[in-house]
Amino acid sequence: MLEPLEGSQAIAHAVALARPGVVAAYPITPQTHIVEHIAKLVADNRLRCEYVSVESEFSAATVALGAAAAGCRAYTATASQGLLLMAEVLFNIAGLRIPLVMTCANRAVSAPINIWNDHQDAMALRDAGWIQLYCASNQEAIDTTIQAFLLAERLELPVMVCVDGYILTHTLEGVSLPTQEEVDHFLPPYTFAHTLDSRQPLTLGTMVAPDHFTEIRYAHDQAMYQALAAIEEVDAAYAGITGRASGGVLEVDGPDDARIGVLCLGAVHGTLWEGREQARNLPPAKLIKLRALRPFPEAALRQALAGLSDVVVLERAFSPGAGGIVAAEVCRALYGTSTTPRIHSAVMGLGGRDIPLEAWQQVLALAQGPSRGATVILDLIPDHLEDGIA
Amino acid sequence: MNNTAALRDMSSIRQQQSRFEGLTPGHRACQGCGQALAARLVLESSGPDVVVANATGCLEVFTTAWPQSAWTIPWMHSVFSNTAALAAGMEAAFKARDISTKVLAFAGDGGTFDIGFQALSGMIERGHNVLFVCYDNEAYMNTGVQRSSSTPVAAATTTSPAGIARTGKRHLKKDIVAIIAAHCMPYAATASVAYPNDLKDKVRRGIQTPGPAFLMIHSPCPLGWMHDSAKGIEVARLGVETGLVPLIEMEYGQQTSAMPLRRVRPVVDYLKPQGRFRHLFADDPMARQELAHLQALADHNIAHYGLQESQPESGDSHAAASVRRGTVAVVPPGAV
Amino acid sequence: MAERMTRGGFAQPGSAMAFKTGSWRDLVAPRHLHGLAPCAGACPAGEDAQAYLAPLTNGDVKSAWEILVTANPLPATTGRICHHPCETACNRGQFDEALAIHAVERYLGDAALHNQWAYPGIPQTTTEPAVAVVGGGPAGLACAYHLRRLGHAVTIFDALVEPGGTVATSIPPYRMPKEILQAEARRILETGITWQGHTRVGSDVDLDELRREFAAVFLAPGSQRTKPWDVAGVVPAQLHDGLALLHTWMEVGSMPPWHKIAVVGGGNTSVDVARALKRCGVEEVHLVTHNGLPWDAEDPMRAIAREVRQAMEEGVVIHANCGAERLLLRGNRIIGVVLVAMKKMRGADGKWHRHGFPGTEQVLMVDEVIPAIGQTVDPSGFESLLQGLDYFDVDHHGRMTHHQGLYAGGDARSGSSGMASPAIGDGRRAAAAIHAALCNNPLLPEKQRPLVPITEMHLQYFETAPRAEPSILPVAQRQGEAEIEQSLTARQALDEAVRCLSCGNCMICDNCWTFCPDQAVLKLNHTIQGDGSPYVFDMAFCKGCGICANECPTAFIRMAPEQDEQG
Amino acid sequence: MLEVRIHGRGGQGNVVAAYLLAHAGIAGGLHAQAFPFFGAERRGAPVAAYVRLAARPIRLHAAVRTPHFVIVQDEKLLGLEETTAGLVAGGGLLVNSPADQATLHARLGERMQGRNWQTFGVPASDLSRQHLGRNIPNTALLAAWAALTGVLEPAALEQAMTARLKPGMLQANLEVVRAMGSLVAPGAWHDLAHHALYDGSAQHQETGHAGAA
Repeated sequence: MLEPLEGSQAIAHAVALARPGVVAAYPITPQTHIVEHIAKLVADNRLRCEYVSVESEFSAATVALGAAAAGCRAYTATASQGLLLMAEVLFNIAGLRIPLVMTCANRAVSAPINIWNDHQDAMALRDAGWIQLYCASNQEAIDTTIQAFLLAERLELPVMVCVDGYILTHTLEGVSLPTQEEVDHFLPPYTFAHTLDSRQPLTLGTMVAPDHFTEIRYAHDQAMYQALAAIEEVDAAYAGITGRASGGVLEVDGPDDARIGVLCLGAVHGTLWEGREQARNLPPAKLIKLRALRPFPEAALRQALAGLSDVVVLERAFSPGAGGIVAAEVCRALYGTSTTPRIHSAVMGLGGRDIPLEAWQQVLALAQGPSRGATVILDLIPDHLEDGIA
Repeated sequence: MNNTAALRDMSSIRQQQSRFEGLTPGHRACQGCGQALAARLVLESSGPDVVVANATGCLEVFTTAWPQSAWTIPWMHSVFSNTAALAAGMEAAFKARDISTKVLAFAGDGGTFDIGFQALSGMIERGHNVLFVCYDNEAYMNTGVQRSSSTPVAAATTTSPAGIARTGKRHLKKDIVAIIAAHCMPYAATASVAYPNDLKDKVRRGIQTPGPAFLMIHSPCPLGWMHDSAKGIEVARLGVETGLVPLIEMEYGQQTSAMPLRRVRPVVDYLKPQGRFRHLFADDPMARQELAHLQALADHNIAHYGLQESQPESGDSHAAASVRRGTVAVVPPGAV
Repeated sequence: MAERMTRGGFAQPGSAMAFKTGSWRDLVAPRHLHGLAPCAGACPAGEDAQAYLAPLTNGDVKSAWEILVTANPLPATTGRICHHPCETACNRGQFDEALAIHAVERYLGDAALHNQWAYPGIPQTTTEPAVAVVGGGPAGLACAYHLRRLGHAVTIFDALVEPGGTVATSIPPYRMPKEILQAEARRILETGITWQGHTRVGSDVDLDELRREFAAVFLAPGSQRTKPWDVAGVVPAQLHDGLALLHTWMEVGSMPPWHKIAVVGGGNTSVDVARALKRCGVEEVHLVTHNGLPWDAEDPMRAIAREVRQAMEEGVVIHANCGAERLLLRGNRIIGVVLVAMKKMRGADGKWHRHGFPGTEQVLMVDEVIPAIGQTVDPSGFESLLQGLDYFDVDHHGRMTHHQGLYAGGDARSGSSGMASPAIGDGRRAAAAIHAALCNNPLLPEKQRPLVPITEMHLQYFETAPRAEPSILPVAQRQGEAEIEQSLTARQALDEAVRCLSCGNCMICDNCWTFCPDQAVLKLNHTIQGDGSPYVFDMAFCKGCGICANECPTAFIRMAPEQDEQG
Repeated sequence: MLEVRIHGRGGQGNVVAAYLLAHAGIAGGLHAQAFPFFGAERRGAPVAAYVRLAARPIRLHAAVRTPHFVIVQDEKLLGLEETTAGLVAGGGLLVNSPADQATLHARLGERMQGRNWQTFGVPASDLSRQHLGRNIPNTALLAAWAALTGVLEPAALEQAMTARLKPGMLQANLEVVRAMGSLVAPGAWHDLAHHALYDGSAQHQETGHAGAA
């Protein structure tokens, strides 16, 4: 039987299965249940690690960084404001090429303050140099979390596992946890080539002048591109052990003759999938679940979208004054291909606004309608707008 | 000097030094840098089995111009404000791995009093076994001498300049040691580069303290304090002798020692050689008032910390930083 | 030169050593200055006190003595009788109290005698014919000793049987025990010197003969003839000369049966005579001197302060800044002397004169007035050289003007103060001059080292400590030949050595090594020959900040313009 | 896909009830999903929790807007419009109340108009007080719902309770469940529940187990 676990609890178990040496935690809604469950596992001696209850997200990221540099598998989790407070350290971790894993329980960013789900927080950090993987279900959250440790340590790159706040973190679903043996088989003990060791001293975090800075950034960029293949390999290796894959860098499903594609990230994928199931009178459409936002799988996307006439990119965040963020990146990926589809940029579900089953119809209508040329907020309620705002 | 010896292979002489060189020359600190000296003294005392977390600042910049590093111990810099947390993470990892290596955290006054304070408070509250060393040069020197909450009142910096309407910084130096000590802190102390033996003793004590320890080292900055590069030690010593820089130890919130002052000097002796206080010697009522203010602060310190209450123990050369004739490591033949 | 980028930008430990910050130095660099300590600058015998105090701080008494006798072979003697200008010059005197250098010197001298240490570094005789030394006092002994150190054969001619000269004949045993002097003199002679006692130049041997037979002749006959003395043209019929009285007392042990005596003079002899009189039971002994007291700032008397102090303790009444204006006579018999207050002042001619002040006269009723105002060279045998002068005219190295192969020193030379230590210095310098002449080497000037004034010292590194005081015999016990001042204890001597500020020289305090922010000061496990310190500057890294010089307690390190130098 | 909404006040075990129901569903071989109302409400405020049960995997991550059943833990909440909002026509309304159906309908007033809700009141609080010594009506209500719908075997509910309740509370709650079994008419909501569970396809109704989606 599947285990009925709340998303946060499932993630906590996945982290525990990875046997981290140090977990650093600072509470923020909706990440709290994750770190609470880990604390309880430690309290019950089901997880042996140093659990460091820090005084801020800034320190949470830093403690994880210090621990990873000092030879321990390290983990932390945050969301929203916490992620932004970490921002400086997150860039630093990536630049230092420190392998560690963090869960981002995605949430809107203030102001206005809002504790509910969207993807604005992680999107804001997309240039931090971290691998960003998005999960569509609690099962994927478990599997991706475990895979993230292997990816991070293999590539010497930090991995952010993005999980929709509340929608996944606070939702109980039946999930399958791998056994400890399976995880131990999949994930070797932690190693880091530049571990701080008084017997083999190294200097980490030097100041690099203009004559070499570009090359270090370039190397980082290259490592991220190499991660695309690694993400696929690790997912496949994990499937080899557990029988479950999470979709590599992206996953496509739908009829071969479909001319419409809908691309999304995170848990909304299930809603759209269900919507498609229930609206069989609508034209066939492919669903593209983008799992890796960073590195951005341009080649895989070109392949996945080949032959489509219209692609809707549905996002839970946008860049004010510029529109859909992922849509822009998809455009860039497809630019110059021979049969570039029309790209429709759509935004829904900001700040926890529910994306209902009926969203599918809206999305398809958008795909079938005229090009709008700009990002459309599909669930905007004009009545709620102040007078004078179009 | 004549140089028979200098012609010898310096690197082989260097390898035979009877002290641990955690910070090598070749660092790019200014001439007469007090912080470079202090850091070397700290590591000389700690020995090689340490790992250092270092805040952004002069010390970080002048020691690690990639691809070169002046550190011989494992050392890491992350960002400005997170040093204590970085050290905490290292310490947690060592604890998890059952490694006994001591973790040190290095930061300037900005990284301690101001931007790094929150992480430091958290690190102490959680009881991490880390010795946090604050190299206190009383301003943001790395960025060009801006005031910090450690800058003494009336000192001129680029963001607290003296002018017709201002006599330098308008606010008091934050009493960070008291704040740190209030964390039920096992060990918090102040030291000065002018008293290296005392400094090294305090490092040792800090390292031996199980749990968090804090050491603030008054470290002159010739550039920021505007004194001759040769005068750093002298100025630091005057700081102590005037009472403006009390050298104390606090354990669990209680003061457990104070370096007794052999003779108390007027604060002007300390202020005069420093350009940052030059405006206080103008013929101006405001300047006179601030001078008197600084003297009053020194007097207050002397009373508050009991700097004249205890007498130095005989032979207490640490407190006096006095010297006596030394010997070379190898005793010459024929010596009694 | 292209560096290969490292992942994450990590760096190897200590790799900054490739970056030579020595190029940052601006014009000046630290240097070991080897300044001259004021004590050494002031010592007429040429001793470098801080050099021998250094090993003593570590308890190395023998090394200390061996360094001491490179300049002065008679430390047990000079340690007792020297007026120690070193202590007057000592920088520590301006800090708390001057070091008791004379007491340490004596301690070392006594330790050597007690342990029967031989002089180090005396080579076999290499030259023939030998050098003749006329006079076996401090100058002659010192000259002979240094000649032996330089490898020369030496014969000393002296009118007396025993060596020691005036020190032996004129300094009372309570301050210069005879056996100490004799032991030190004997040790000098044992370096291979021929002693020809009882041989007076002029009567027993002819100077020309000596000049023929010896490669060089060093004349140190001392001053044996009493200076003429009168008071306002009046000379007592039966003049008792102070020095002669002293000789008599030292040989016979008694004085005429006087009750009240005035001794005139400001030197050590006058004080010795006064004290000898007191010991012989003279009820009132007055000492009249033109000078002030030895510790006065202006015009102090030449007698050693401690001797004056002890004389006063013993009851001698000192009349300082006084002169005998008139003798009160009843027939030929002196019944008193009129004293007048005097002061040394610059006259209209710009020269210093002593002026008596009318109206300040006082009458001292005494049985006798005894002059003790010094001696001059006895010219017999040296008439051709003196040509009417009462001293030998020599240069700094003792070379006699216009007389090749002749050298002179000690009390008999021009400008002598009549003290033993300058005589020892004379002997040492003359020996060097003789050596140079005999070897046909140019006489190199003595190495001039800059004097280190206290203003250049960094005194904050020193703590005050009381000066060692030797124990002094209580007045009641000062009888016979019992020595008044005792030797320092070993502990006292060591503590006193520790008080030495080591002016201008390295005391291995480690300050430079400790305080260099760039680790450009390295420490060897031995002191460097000719440098005296174990520290070397690694100029590849020295940024020239000057901290080492500023924190060098002894001003051994100075910042100086860089010269073309290796390293 | 069957959807349930549970109303209560913060602190009454609303989420526990939802999680228990989903857990029991999974234990019984169904697919399940449960989640609270994502809000910032504090203890005492009216809150809701949701459960989805299905015979096929549930991918949907949208809010429950048109539940087939509403369970009300505190009858005072009946007066609130949102308590019955979206309840499908002919849906089941289970109220923690000793009142009879007529009384409950009267309280709903105009809201009942044309909705044809099947309403039951059960004395869950009384049972809870009787067996647990305090008013935690959620298990009693779940037992009633399970008996009415026949979706959950008693063993599945027991398994869920064993897994999720504190050991000290388990026995008494199991007694509550047993006691409730005798107070309701078993299978009264059978058709409604099974129709929803199997997306209106009747062929699976008798199996009681999840089939392919």
